[in-house]
Amino acid sequence: MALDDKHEAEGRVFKIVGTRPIRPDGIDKVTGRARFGADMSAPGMLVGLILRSPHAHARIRSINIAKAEALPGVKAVVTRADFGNVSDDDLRDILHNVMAHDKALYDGHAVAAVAATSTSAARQALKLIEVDYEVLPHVIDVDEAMQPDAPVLHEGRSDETVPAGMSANIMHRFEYGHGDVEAGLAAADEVIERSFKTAATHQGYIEPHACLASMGPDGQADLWCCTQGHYMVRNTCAGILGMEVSQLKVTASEIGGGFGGKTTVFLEPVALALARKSGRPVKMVMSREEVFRASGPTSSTSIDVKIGMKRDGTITAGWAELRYQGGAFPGSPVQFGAMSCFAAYDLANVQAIGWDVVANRPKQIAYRAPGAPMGAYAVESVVDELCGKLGLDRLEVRLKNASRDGTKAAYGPRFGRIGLTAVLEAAKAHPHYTAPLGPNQGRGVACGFWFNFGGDTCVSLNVNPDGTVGVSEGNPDIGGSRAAMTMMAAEELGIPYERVRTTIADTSALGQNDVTDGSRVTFAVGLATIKAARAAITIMCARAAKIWGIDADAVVWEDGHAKPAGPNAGKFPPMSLAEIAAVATNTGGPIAGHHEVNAEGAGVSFAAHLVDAEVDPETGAVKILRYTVFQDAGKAVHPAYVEGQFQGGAVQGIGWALNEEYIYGADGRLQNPGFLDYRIPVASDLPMIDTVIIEVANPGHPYGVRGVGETSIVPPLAAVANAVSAAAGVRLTELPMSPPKVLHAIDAARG
Amino acid sequence: MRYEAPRTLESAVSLLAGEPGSAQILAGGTDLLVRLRTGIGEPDLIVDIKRIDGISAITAENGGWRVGAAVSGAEMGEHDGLKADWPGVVEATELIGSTQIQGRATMAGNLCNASPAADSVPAMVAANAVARVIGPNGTREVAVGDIATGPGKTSLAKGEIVESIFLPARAARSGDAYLRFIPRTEMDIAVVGVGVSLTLDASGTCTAARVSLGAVAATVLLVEEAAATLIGSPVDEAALERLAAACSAAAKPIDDKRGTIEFRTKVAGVLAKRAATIALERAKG
Amino acid sequence: MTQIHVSTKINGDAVEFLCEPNETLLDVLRDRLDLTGAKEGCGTGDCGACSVTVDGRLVCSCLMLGAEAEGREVTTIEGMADGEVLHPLQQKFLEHAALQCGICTPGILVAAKALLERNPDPTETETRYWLAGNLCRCTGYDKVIRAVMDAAAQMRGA
Amino acid sequence: MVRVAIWGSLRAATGGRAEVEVEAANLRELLDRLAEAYPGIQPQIDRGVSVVIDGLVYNDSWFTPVRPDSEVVLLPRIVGG
Repeated sequence: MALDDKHEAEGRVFKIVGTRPIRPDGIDKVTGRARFGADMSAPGMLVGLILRSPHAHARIRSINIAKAEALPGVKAVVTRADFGNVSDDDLRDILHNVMAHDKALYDGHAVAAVAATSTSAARQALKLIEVDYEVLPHVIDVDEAMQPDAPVLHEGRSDETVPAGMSANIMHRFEYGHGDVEAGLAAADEVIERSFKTAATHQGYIEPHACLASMGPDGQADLWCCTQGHYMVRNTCAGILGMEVSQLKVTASEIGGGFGGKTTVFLEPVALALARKSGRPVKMVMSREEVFRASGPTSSTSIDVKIGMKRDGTITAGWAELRYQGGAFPGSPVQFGAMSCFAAYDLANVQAIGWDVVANRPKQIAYRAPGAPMGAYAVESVVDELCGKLGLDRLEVRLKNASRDGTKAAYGPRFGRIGLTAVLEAAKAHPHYTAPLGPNQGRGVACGFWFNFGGDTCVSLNVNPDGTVGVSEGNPDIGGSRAAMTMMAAEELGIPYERVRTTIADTSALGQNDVTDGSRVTFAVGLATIKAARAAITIMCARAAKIWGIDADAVVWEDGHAKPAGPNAGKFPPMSLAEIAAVATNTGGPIAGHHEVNAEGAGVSFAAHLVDAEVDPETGAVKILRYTVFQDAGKAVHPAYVEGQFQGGAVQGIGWALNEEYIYGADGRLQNPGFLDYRIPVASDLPMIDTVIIEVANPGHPYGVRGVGETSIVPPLAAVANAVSAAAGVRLTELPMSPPKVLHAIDAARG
Repeated sequence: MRYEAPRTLESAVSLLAGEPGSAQILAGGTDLLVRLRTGIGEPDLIVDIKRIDGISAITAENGGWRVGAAVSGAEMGEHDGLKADWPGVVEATELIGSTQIQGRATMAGNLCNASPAADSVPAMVAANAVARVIGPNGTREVAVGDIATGPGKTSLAKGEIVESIFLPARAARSGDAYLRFIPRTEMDIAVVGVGVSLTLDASGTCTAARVSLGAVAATVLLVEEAAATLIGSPVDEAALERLAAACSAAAKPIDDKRGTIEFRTKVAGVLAKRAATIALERAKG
Repeated sequence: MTQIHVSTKINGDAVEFLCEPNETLLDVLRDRLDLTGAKEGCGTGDCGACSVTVDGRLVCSCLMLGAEAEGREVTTIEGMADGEVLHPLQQKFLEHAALQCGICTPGILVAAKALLERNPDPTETETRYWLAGNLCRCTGYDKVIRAVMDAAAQMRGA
Repeated sequence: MVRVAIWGSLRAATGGRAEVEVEAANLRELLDRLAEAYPGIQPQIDRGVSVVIDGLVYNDSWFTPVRPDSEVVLLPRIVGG
């Protein structure tokens, strides 16, 4: 689609899209009736528990399970030996993460599991498993892990992009950019180079991982679990356990938060292995401590940024080198950090280099715009400092250099239709930007970007005999997506929202669906829902045509009715969806529409956040006083849940900026595996989070939808850091900006 | 593990004293159940003291207040008389955990858990509170500062129960306050805590003061040098600066996941000034 | 371990159960009585997802033994609606989109109800501090606080 | 011929060229021709790529048409949280 083409939804008057109906799963969730991962049980169910390594890095010489197996009530014990060999690299890493192979690679790494008739018997059995460890030197910090003499986790895993002679902990090198950075820096009036560090954080979903597995002697298995993608769980577990995909049916429970952290498997293959060995259903639920020690937090990072600016605010060059440790296996999101960190700027000269590094920590898993917040933090901090040094308005400078339609992005492509300037203009015009500040208060602004994603998607839409409609989709609803699908189906069909019910189908009901990730659901599943509805409409028009005895293409669909297309088509009273449905049996049988697609055309999105913070100069305590989110949603289907995504992302970013961190002791063990000392924001820490929804339609979606879930966590690290730095009078370059660090920086700056 | 909920102190004491294995007292349970959960030493016996007559009462005594061992923080916060006399102690207890924790956690439990960071303890030490300890060998009255002997360790003998805590009568023109530093606004363990109690004469000169520090040593500290900076002064800016310096000097903290030596040392002084200012306002009425 | 017999009242109904001495009230509710509305988010009293009231007092059911419920009156999220009629808080949570994933919602509703029973007209700050023990990771609390304040206003008007 | 922009670290496989030309009418042909001409790109294609065509991101849809004047950029596979 060319940039000057009109969007198909432009000028369309929506009846349902853009309103705020009550979500279909709402009553279940306010009455306690909704069933989450740990809420299911089965007759004869066993309790499964995992034995975890107390060492950050250790060779497993032997595991003796004889005593545990002999304990009354114990029905199965499994170790890595109970899983077969897996040839695929990615699957093997997942298997080695859910059950250690020859080495335990981090504190909390699973080494064995038991299933028993009671929790107390299972706990007792864990104590009876004898593991002989040879403790090895470990490495936690990303910069230390890159040193040539650092303890090595895996030999021979570095790929062809890593220069010879570097640490074997470096898995991959990425590079993006264009132009001549040195020449650009030489043309600048001011150049600032800074180094930043960010701590590993956790998604912090309130629901721990949980599942219930059963398997018969014929190899057919059922799995109930909380996940962002039950099709992924099915495929991964089947691959690990050597099962045919069709033999494993996975049902997604309601999911108590994920934010990327439930886009892989942890317990599920183990529960299936225990169920296979015991012949009984096995339920496994992680404790909060296990969630912190052994699920997937984010990367900790170390980033250098150098940016040159002219006195008029023109950015002449941007350069960044990003080092992300991604835990014990390859695959940190450093590439996304490197690709996205300069995305908000139209730069002639730009280069970003990323290093993917392993360390003795749990394998990182996606967290909302994985990799992007840290890179944006570093770049937006330096842009902010340059603005300050040159006495320039921070939003004017961003507008002056902003990526626009057709800008060649730092990561390669030219942007199509994007909303960054609209976002920045809205921020500039907002009263928040010019509101007065008091003593020890500072204002921060920062931009953020995320790609968004489409992917494999299936939707089936069935027209019921009474004129109601059922939509089946295959993506777990993590924030109200059933409401959005219901709205889009009702909008297309022209029937009331209340007459459509959307269900998350199990893996036997639909074809492959990608995980609920990449902010893809409202975009991709929405697109498939609209197309499935259109397919059903085509059938309903054909049925009406048959009844009227006219050509199918002489029938149009308007406001939930089939109508003759014009005076020449004949004079027939419109037939409603319900009327057509009522006679479906007589006109050819049940009516349904479906759509299966690898959805392409996801639209990138930009946000800008404004935040006011106050710093107590005597204690380093930071209080967030005011916060406003501006973000391009493309089209907000259910604005209340779009606002909710903006607010939630902002607050997670505030936590990341101020207090959340993985704290390791010298022994390589995690010191704060609980909500007491892993400090996510509480209600009293925060003001209201104001939101402004910008709508610049995505050409790739019939209604213009862009994903909204992830972009909102990209700007806040930098926005809060800029506000705190302004309030404290000193630039802070390390996250989290916990009070001891802020106070130290203030005292150091004051001598 | 056995669970017992005796009706009398005598039977509680004899259960605890007679247990051959390990025994734990359950009052609010907000520390004990966390320990059970994490599997750190499940005791052989738990004695729930909440069903003992009178142990959940706040009673006036000799012009002061006796707070039973099973009185929750929420109940203290709802007691107007106690709050009027010892607002700092009540506020300190109410700072322990969330609203949910407040429904269960007790001041006596906070004391006997013997955490150096316990919020109510510096306030109680500043208040010169006295614990009534009942055991197999009878009753003794112990200054609250003498209960904890180190992190998680107490001077209580086997079978002994802190039955109540006595907050003494208040002189005219007295006030107390407790402040702690935490990274968030709620739900954290104190990184530093400071309790201040002081009394003024009619002219506004401080005639008596007690200052205590939490989370800066193995036990809560009573800092007499800090109190001395206030006594004889009008608690003015100069006195407050001396107070801050004395508190920072007395702090002997460690570096840990919650704070640094540098931070705790400085903030002990900062909070002391702020707590003393609040106590002063309260003393002035 | 020898099991303990406990007689209690849950959401107004007399209930008897057996539990092990080290079993929490939350375990009893979820695993023995199939009242799975209270959730375990942490097991250490830090998240509030297991909030219930005991004799009218808001507590974390993960920090109370099942045995302690003897003779007490427990209310859970399952007892909040009056038959088919939602409590105003439940209704306002739906109207304000105050839940995303919904795992913290039962605990927050139970806690908010306890607040409004004590303080029918809380300020925003009072509401935020009262609910500080109920972690929500999805919403950033904005819509939660608005829903509670709006429910309070409606209940005062009713 | 379709011009394809190559991201930085893949340029090692194209002799340092930031842009290469291949004859292709759709995405599958484009990737096949690229791998033939520059075998060093194959490992990354196996790991997964996203292809941006005229500003829109495509994942592995072989028959997505590519016009001679299309702007094509090869990227590592984009996912999310």
